[in-house]
Amino acid sequence: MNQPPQHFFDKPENTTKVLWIFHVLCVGLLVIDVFYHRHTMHAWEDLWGFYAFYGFVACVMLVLVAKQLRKLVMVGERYYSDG
Amino acid sequence: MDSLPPYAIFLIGALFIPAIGGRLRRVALLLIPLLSGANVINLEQGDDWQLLFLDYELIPVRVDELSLLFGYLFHLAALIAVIFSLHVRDTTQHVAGLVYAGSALGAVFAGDFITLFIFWELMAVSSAFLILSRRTDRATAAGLRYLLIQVLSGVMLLAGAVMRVQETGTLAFEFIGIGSSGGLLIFLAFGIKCAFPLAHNWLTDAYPEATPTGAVFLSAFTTKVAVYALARGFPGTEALIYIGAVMTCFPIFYAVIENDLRRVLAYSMINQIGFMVCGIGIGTALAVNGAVAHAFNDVLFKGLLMMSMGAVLHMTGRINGSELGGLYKSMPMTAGLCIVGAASISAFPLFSGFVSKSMIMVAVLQEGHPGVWLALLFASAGVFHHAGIKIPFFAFFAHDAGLRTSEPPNNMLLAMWIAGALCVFIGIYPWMLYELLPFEVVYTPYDATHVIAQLQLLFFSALAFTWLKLTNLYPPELRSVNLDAEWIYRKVLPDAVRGISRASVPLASALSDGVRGQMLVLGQTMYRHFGPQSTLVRTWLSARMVLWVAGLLGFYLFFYYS
Amino acid sequence: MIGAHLPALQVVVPLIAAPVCVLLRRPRLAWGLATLINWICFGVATALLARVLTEGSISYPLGGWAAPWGIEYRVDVVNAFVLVIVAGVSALVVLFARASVEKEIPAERIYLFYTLWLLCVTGLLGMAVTGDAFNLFVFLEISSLSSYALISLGPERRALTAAYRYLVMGTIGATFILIGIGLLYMMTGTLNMMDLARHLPAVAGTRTVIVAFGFLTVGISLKIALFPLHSWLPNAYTYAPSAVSALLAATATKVGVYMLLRFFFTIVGPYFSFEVMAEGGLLIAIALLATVFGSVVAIFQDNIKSMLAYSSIAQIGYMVLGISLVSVTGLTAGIVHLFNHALIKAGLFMAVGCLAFRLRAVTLQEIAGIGRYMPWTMAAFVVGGLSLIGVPLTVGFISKWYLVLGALERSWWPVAGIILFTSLLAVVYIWRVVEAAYFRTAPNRGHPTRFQEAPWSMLVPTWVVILANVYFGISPSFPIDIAQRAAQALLSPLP
Amino acid sequence: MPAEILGLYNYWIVIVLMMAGLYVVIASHNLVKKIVGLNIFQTSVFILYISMGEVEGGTAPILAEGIPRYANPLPHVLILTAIVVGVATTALGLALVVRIHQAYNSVEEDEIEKAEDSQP
Repeated sequence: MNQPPQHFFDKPENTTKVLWIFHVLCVGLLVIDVFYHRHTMHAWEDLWGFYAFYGFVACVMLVLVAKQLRKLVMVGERYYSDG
Repeated sequence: MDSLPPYAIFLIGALFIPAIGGRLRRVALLLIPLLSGANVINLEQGDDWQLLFLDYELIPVRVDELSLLFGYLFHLAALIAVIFSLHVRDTTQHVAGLVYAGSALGAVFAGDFITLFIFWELMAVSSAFLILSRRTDRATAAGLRYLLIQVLSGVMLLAGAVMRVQETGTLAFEFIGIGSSGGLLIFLAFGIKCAFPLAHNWLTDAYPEATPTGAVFLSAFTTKVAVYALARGFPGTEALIYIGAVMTCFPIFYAVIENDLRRVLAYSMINQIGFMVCGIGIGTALAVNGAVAHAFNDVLFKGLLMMSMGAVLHMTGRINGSELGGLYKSMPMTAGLCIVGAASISAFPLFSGFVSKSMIMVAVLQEGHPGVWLALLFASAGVFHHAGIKIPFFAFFAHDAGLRTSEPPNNMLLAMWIAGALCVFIGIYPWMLYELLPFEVVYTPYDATHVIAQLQLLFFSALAFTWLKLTNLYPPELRSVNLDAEWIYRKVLPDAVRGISRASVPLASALSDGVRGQMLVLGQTMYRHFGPQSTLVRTWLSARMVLWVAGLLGFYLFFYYS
Repeated sequence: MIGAHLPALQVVVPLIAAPVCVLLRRPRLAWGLATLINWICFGVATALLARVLTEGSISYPLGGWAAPWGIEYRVDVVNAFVLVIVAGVSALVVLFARASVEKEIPAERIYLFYTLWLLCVTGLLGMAVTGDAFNLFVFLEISSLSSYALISLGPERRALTAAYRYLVMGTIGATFILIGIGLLYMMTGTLNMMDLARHLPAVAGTRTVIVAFGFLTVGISLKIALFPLHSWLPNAYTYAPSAVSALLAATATKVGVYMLLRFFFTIVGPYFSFEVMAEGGLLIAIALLATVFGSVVAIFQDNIKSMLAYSSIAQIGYMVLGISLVSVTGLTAGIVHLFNHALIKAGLFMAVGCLAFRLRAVTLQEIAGIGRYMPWTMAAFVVGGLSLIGVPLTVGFISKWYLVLGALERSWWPVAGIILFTSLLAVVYIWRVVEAAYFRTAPNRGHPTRFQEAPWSMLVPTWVVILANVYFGISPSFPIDIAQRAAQALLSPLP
Repeated sequence: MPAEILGLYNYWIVIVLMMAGLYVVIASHNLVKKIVGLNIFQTSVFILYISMGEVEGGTAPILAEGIPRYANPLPHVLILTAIVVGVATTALGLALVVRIHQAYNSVEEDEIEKAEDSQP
């Protein structure tokens, strides 16, 4: 048997399983927010799912802006050394 | 006083390391931080040293809560870094590492500006050796740029100190404030070391070029000394709040598109320092405690991440995200420890980052800076994104790059284990750290409010990453250079100099043709202008010398008569 | 008995020893005599300094002829300090010279070398000790003539042209000084410095005195290689024998600066020099140009000796800068830098001499990777380099500290800024050497014996000087006290 | 006015000699001629000193009956020393030129310069 040893993420179904668990947790965290009243210091914190949405939007923004940034700042690897 | 100055054992030890070799050297390397640690534990607050130098009272050693905390921290960091680099067979690196750690200790225990300056510069030089020791052309160039900027910071510190002597008549390093010009200069000097925006590029430029083990030392000391110095000299300076906020936000954009994973860490380091700077700017007891505690934790988790990437670089010789992937198969333990570091830096509950960063966040809101708070929150999400997910994902998971290697040497693993264990320990039981903080802590990190909020933030950040990745919107890892503020001094300035000299050649030769045109070699670069063959420098014929004498005599006589 | 004649002995001993040295002829004997005499001179100088510090100025009428008519040797804090610097450096460098000279100079000329050495030291000490303006010129020529000859003994043929150019420039400079002295004599009828100082105020505004002042300024600027009259210096220092570079770099320009102090402060007086003639502004501008120019050019030198030579031009700028601040702090900075720079440059040139002992040339290419073969030499160079940069715990820092303080006292921020900026430049050029010695891989090393450490007889004196750099950097009170007293003496009106 | 200018004729001689000497040093590439120029330059200073010793109506400074005024002897004495220095300088300079000629086979400064440039 010359087959290389199988690793966890070599099986696509494992990846799918992990993603499922992850999504369930996400939903769970959103649902908790309805039932649990937190001590807040700022009015925005009281909005339902504020942290969740802020985190999600922030990251999407981050990536999309960074992609635009690449157009602005990305140059070849030898940019300075060729200077 | 029966204990030695805190830095003594490191510096003396560094002197002897070159003389011993083999196994004995490894023992000695381990003993130095341990012995020194025992020495520092014996120090008590108020055990200050004083001496007179040029009419000024100097305090080479000042022991109080703040300096002790950093003293303990640096010993811990030095021990971990020394263990991590035990396998290295390069005397220069060992000596440089020890001197570097010793001078960082000297700096945080310094009670006056002269002592601070000495260690400030010693740090600069010794740390530069850790970069140069990589012995590649890139590293040499980066190391020189690094050294120059660090020394510049030292010179500004000294200039500021002299101005303060003029203003206040004392050299003592106490609260400074940016009210006076001397204070402002010192502020900027600290700012350079602290990687303030636009002065941050030395960090992202040089750290990724250091040796795998050198980067671990580097990540622990320089910037943390700067944070200490700011906490000592400028707590409550409002400008710091906004500087800190900018520092947390802008590097994460670069981190997302950067390919060199150690450079990603360098950007995330600026982001973490931003939190500390912000806390110092707020200046309340809670905020300063948070900043200092976060510095403590950052040394550990950033060290851990640096070590895991160092291990990858050591084992595979590669560090670009585009060339890595799938390493969890052959380096599972490293991968696991890297995830611990990632969880800590992302401030997952039960990991160390959580117990300190939340202090800063709360303090920011308490003092009524909601805008800054939103920025920090954004940065928290972002840091999870690039340091918490990107680093482990592209190095150890992602698509398999086909690299097959093994776990790093045992000493590397041990160092990572220690750092990882500390990250988890502090995350679970933060009270020990809280005890050491300069102000009394009345803060409970673990209540449901904080935990749930943080988990929501992090999980949905991760969700964003997952979806972007699945829809292929996520920017791929590309081999490239991303322009940053360094562009000004690495490209614009040299180009300008070249341009000016090109433009000035016709003018200069027109002026000189009458005299001895053929002898004048006017160049296009600085070298031509000031090098051995340039007009002003090349061997002068005696005729020209005498002409100058006569000219100067005439000038003087004219000057005196008029 | 001997105690009373110390000022004369300071000059007479080496002067008489010089012809004796010619008679000895054997290289080792000549060296032995030169060493003995140099150490005696050092002893005499320290004794003089000790006496001056306790008893005040000493006046010694040479040959018993009373002051304004006869030649007076006058020792006060300022020149006693210079005497100690010159004699001390010379005594240490002569120890270093033995091996170095045997390597660089043909055996049959060595006794002449030491003869010249003694004459050069005679001249330098004489310039410092004398209280007579014309006598000063004579000693100036003695030291200059012998140093031209010493430089021409260098191993490369360029030493000859360097010496020739130095001769032309040096002679013009000395002649200018002679003209200045003559014009002053014309107006006052005296050559004694103290007497001159008393008589000059009455005729201060006359055209003759102004012209004299101009000639003196240019002449002295030439002798101390103040930018832009520096051009003789780089080649002279670069191509001279190693020991001579160390001696001249550490002493000759220092005595030149002393001459400047004497003429501007004691004889003409600070009021006339700096208020009436507005010398200060001009000198500061020139000094700053010198520091920037010297430092920038030093960065681009591949030959380490010429790098150090250009750095000397910058350092002379610092001294003149301190002096032209015309305040106690500024003068203290200038005077203490005389002492400190003597230590720095002597140490560095000696370290380079050690390198030259083993290598074909002291260029950056040649020293690549030499840190491994000559660890002690390179360590000495690094410490000396740190001192040159002005790192705390070394003497260089003390100088810079007072200089910056002096500039800030006058609220001249840009001046302080330039001082710090040029220190940064010093980091760069010292670093280039360090980088080459430690981080570049050695080229193909032909003969393994050539790449050993320099002999002990050279290393020990080098390290003595280097450690002095550190010692006086950590406890600087001795030179600082003297420099402060000297500064006050120079600024206070005549008794 | 002319009297004022002519009355100072000794200084004019000094200035002319000095400028002539410096000019030779500057203008000539020949190392020997430069030494000669240097000599002329120094000579001007000798004359400056000697002429300043002159006292109107004074004679040579030798004690003799009935002579009330002497020239100032001190500058003469001084300049004797300076002449010796000048001779020494000339000798040393010429000796150097001999050695330079041996080493470079030329006494023209521009040729020597070229030789130095071509051989690093």
